[in-house]
Amino acid sequence: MQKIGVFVCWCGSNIAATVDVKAVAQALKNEAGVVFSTDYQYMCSENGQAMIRQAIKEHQLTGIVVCSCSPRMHEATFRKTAVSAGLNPYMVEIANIREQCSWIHKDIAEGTEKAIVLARAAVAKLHKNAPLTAGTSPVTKRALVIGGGIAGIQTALDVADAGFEVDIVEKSPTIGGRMAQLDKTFPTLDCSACILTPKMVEAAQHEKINIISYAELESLSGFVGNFTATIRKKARFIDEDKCSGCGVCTEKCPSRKGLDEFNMKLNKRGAVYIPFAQAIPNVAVIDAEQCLHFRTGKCGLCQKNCSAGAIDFEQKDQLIERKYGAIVVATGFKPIDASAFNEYAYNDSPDVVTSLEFERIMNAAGPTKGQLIRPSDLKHPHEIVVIQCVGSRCTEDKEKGKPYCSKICCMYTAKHAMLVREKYPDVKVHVFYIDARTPGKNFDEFYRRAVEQYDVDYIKGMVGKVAVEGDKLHVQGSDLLNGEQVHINADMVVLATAIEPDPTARSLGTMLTASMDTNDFFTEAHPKLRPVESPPAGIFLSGVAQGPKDIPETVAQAGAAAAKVIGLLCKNELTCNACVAQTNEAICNGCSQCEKVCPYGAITYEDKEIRSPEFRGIRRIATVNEAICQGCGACTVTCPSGAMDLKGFTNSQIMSEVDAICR
Amino acid sequence: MSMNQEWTPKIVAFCCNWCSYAGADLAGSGRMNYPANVKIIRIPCSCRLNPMFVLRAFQRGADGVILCGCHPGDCHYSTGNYYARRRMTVLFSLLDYMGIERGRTRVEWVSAAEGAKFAATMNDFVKTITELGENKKLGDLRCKK
Amino acid sequence: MMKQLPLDRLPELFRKISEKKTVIAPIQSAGQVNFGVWTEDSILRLDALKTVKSAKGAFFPQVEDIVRFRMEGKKIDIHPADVLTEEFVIFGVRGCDARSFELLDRVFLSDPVDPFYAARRQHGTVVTLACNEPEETCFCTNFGIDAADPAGDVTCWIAGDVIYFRANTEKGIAFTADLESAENESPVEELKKNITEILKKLPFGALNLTGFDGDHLMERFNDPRWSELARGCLGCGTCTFVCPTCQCYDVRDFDTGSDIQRYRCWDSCMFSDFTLMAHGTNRPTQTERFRQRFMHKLVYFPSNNEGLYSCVGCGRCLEKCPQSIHIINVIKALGVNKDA
Amino acid sequence: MQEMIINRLRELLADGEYAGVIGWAQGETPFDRTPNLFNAEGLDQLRYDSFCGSNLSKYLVQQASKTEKKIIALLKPCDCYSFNQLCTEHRIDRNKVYVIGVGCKGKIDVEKIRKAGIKGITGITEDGDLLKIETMYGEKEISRKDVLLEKCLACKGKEHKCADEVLGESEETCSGDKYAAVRRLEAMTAEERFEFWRGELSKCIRCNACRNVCPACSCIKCVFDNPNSGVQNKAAADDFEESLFHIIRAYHVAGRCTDCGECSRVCPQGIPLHLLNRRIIQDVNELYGDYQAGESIGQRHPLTDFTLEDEEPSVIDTRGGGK
Repeated sequence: MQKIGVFVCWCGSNIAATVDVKAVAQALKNEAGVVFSTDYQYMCSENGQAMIRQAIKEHQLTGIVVCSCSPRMHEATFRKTAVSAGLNPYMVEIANIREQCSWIHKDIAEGTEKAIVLARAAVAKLHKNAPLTAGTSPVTKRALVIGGGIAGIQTALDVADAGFEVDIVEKSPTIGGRMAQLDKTFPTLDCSACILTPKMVEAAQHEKINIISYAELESLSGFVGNFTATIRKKARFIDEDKCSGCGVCTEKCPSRKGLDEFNMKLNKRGAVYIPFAQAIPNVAVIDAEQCLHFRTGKCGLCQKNCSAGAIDFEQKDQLIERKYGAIVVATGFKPIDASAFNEYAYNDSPDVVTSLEFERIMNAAGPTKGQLIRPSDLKHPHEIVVIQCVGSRCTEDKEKGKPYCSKICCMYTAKHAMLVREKYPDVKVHVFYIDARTPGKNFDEFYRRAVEQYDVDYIKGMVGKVAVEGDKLHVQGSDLLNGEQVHINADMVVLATAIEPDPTARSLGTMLTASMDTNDFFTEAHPKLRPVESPPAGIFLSGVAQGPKDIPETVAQAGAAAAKVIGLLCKNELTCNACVAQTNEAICNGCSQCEKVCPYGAITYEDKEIRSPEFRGIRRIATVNEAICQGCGACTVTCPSGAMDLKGFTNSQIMSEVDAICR
Repeated sequence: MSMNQEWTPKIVAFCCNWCSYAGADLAGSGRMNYPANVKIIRIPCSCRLNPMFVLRAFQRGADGVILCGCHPGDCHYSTGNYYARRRMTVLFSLLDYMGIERGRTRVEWVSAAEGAKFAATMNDFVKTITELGENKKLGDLRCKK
Repeated sequence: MMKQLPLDRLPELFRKISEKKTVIAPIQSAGQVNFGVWTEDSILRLDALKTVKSAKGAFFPQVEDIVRFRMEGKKIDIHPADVLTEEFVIFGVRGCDARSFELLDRVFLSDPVDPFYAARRQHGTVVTLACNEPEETCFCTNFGIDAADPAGDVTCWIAGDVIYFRANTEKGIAFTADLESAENESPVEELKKNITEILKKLPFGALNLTGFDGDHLMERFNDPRWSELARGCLGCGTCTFVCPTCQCYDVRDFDTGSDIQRYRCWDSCMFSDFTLMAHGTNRPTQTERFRQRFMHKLVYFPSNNEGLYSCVGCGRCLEKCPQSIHIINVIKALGVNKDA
Repeated sequence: MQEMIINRLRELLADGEYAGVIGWAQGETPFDRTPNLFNAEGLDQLRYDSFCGSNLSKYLVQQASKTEKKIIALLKPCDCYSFNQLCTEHRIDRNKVYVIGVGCKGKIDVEKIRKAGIKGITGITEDGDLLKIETMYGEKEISRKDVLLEKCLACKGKEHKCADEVLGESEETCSGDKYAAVRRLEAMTAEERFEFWRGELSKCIRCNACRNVCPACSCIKCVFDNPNSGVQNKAAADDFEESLFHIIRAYHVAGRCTDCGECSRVCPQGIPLHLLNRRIIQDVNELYGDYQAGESIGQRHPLTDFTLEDEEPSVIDTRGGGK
């Protein structure tokens, strides 16, 4: 019979408020096998853990049950405590009497009774626990960063600086991501390219960083420390090694109808193009849909004029398979499709632009070479209206808008207003806003300068309609502070649209088995305590892929993700999950049903000598590779005879929990 | 729990460790109430639920058994919930075929971010089971004393 | 002196008896005829020669609680199950099943007496019924059982549409007390003669059982043909669970959550875990288990019970064995009349 | 047909390449057939006629592994599916068995003859579709079609799915829709279905014949015999335990049951156990696409497979069957 110690935590008042912890400790005293039962304000605290160590030694406990918060919080803590007292870490069970009991039941009697049942279930399970030791698996000392924006670049640099190889996989022809499209950055109004391109160059020249551009992750298998990724490098039809980036081909290309994605499709580009001047790799790419050679088989001017002979129409997609120890998701974001907001006449007038389009118009390398002119008649606007929260904080219509606040629009709108007012004092700028959310360092001061120093007209209220009237845009909105309707005949309207994750995020999440929330942002392992890790071990999050954030936060998170990756890659081997499947060779039928359901291919078969009362001789037996098995348990259910069981969650453990709960 | 006491439904919820158990925790930290008759058993994945556990729960006096797992496509083990989905469909079909009330068993996909959905599901399930009444068809009389 | 009763007033008789005693009779439910408690809407099937499960269930049920333990902290209190106290009548028992009660008595009533079985035997009145139409699988004639005049507290005959009773014991007399006496017993005599005629036509009516006794134990045990006979055997327990004379049982504990229920249940020597003790070396192959079953019926039991065979020739195992392997194969293969 | 088989077997067994043949032997009564292993000398004992209803494929799991030499097996078309399923599960080594597909025109169920009121059967002779039955109570006759085995009414066709060689003609004896009984049950209300199964399963005497004969139920140690499984029990001490045994058995063979009908054939209490498995087969076919277990060796059965678009388990609440 086991000697079990039960420790009921008050968790300050979180548990003690709605569960009579003394009664729970008392009730557990006369449970079979329980030799010690006590309660304490903070079991997870230092002296709480000391109490456990003391009890283990004093009563020679063979197992402990801690009735406290969720095992997802402190199971590891209490396991370490057990180890420090010489007890096997898997002889510890947690009864979740906070999140799943005290916090959700008001009535003390009800809460106490449930806590007792949950505690009994944990004791019942502990009776069937057996000490387990975890195996180890090797670590591939290379990281994979998916996405080449500032988040991906920063993470790659930090990891590479620690001496580990990093591959950056970027979907578009060049790294740089969303930040490369920006003109200035808040709150310091640094030129975005000036602070980004050095990092891009550093990444390109770093001997530990390998940039795989114009490529996407095709498939992924394996587990932390032992991922095998297959990357599809799309055909550029240009040989990267030969192309010097001279750009001759881009000038010679007759097909001019391609829309320049980099400039948010405000202008056209050739079929062969280099996205922007500081592109890394500074190599052209051919857009097969626009290229006349692909459409009609003729032309080929670029090939004729390319002195380096880099054009290669026969180039095919390339599948690269490499092993990685850790994976960082840095897939960034894109603004939502503003065409859904026709009340702002986005589809009716080219002068209604999104903030990112406006950013390109303001940018010296943009379609208007930095001149603030209206896309419709290229005239200089005198009155601009900016509308905040277009599609953000929009709860009633899920398809059109996003329920969350996109966080960065208040700041970049203040930036736009300041830049316009500072460069063109004659232009009047009105900003319709709900709340000006500028909480960062020097953020509010920046916003105050826009209001006071550049007297940008901030109107607290929403815009009802924007109507095209002649060459003016009749903006009709409300001013809640003065309680009146506002009509402005503006020359341009800028929509500060919401941002959403990159469209490839959802499929990538499925491939990585990383959980995602309903808005397709990657869900972090824990909102407060593990913001840069994804639940599956070895997958880390960097940048807006995890949620809306600005550049300073992105870079901070990129560094944090890098630190986690370095923490993982610096280990020579990883301790595996101890709760893995195990075969009872005496009764295994060798029928290979389990192998078919194993997602990791951890089960193989071999002929073994079996000595059991039922059978003596050679038989086909399933064996589990403990390094690959992740302990999901799918095999234990397809095994009809129960020969395959899962250590830590065995059939008898779960059944005794069911018995205790239903008693 | 002797017979004369007024019957209260006894529900066993099997929650997968990565999504629905985290969803339950989120419902907890969000203080979203659901009845205390629901007791949660943590299993590594919804594919760990063996139909024998469901039958064991009913034998021992449970009135309703619900399996919560990650949304198909989100499973931490990539394919676990796909298998669980087929297994539970076959099991529920068998129980329905033998005349067991349909509402007694249920599968619900709850992600780690859906605390509200978890609480709502549990409230709804307890309501369904309360309407169905005590489990008389699939219980072991000896466990009722 | 015989008593008689028109067959169609039998339900009336049952209703009267049911006021004081439970009536168990062969009734049909879900397409099969088994002994069950008679109620108003039961379908009485006295015409069915054999029930699937034998009548022994009335005295030695398949599952029976023995004792219940309840743990209060460190104290254990024990509640032995109470023995049967109500009276009951088991009606329509055939001659072969009636004989099986005698065989079971030798096991359960010998020292130490089994209280549960003893109580049931004491409170049970056995009303046997002659077999009007014995079937080809019957071979009770080999064991000195007269299907035309079966033993029991009361013996009945159904001749035409009248049922005749003859009380053989006090219980029998009590049972037939207020029945009208039968003046003309000739239909019974005539029925007995017919039955005896039919019994002569039984294909396995006259087997030669010499060689099956204690003295030839080792010859039978070491006979090489056991593995040949047992090859087709599935090791299921059908033959043992339909057999009226199988008396082996296993004792099991069931944890109900609040207490421990110890019960006994029929066990089958054909099962792979029969008599599996701690060291795990019970009979390893189906040949040994198969041999144990028939050696017990035809050799071990007779050698301990003055030559009384533990088989009553009811033929249930002949009908119900999925692969048609049964005691007749063994008797013919290993007995003296190998050529018969 | 029997002589043809015996002669062919004599040829095959002549050169000693095969350890023996698994077939049916004459039991005590003229219509009893007992599975047995024959060598060349014992071939005259071998019988093959309308009474050889049992499915021999499960014997090969033990017999085929015992000898070095190959073994010959006589398999009817419906037995072949079980053979393939056992080969898929590596319980039989396919190249250690030489399969002779024997022709089958439907097998006779003696229990049905008895149920038709014919008692004291001492001999049965076939004359076309008519069976002449000698009994202790005179000559009786009955039409062959009315007393076929339950499994023959759901015959899966006359093609042998795994035969190395076929001897004799086969005929499909399927009579209409084999899921008719399942649909009748589904049309009942939940209460009626519960009463139906309580009535049937309460007859169960836990003799394990259905488990021990079932080719899909071939575990080395069954959960019901294993003290550590948590469901070990030897007798149904309570209504629940009666259902527990059959629900778990039906679930364990789900996706692997070839609907060979042996469980219903051997049940001493005549419980229509095949209706449980047939319901699951019908569900699997409707929800996941037609699947016949044992169609070929190496299949992936539906419960070890999935598609992204599978129905949710709640589909059961809305599909057929009374509320």
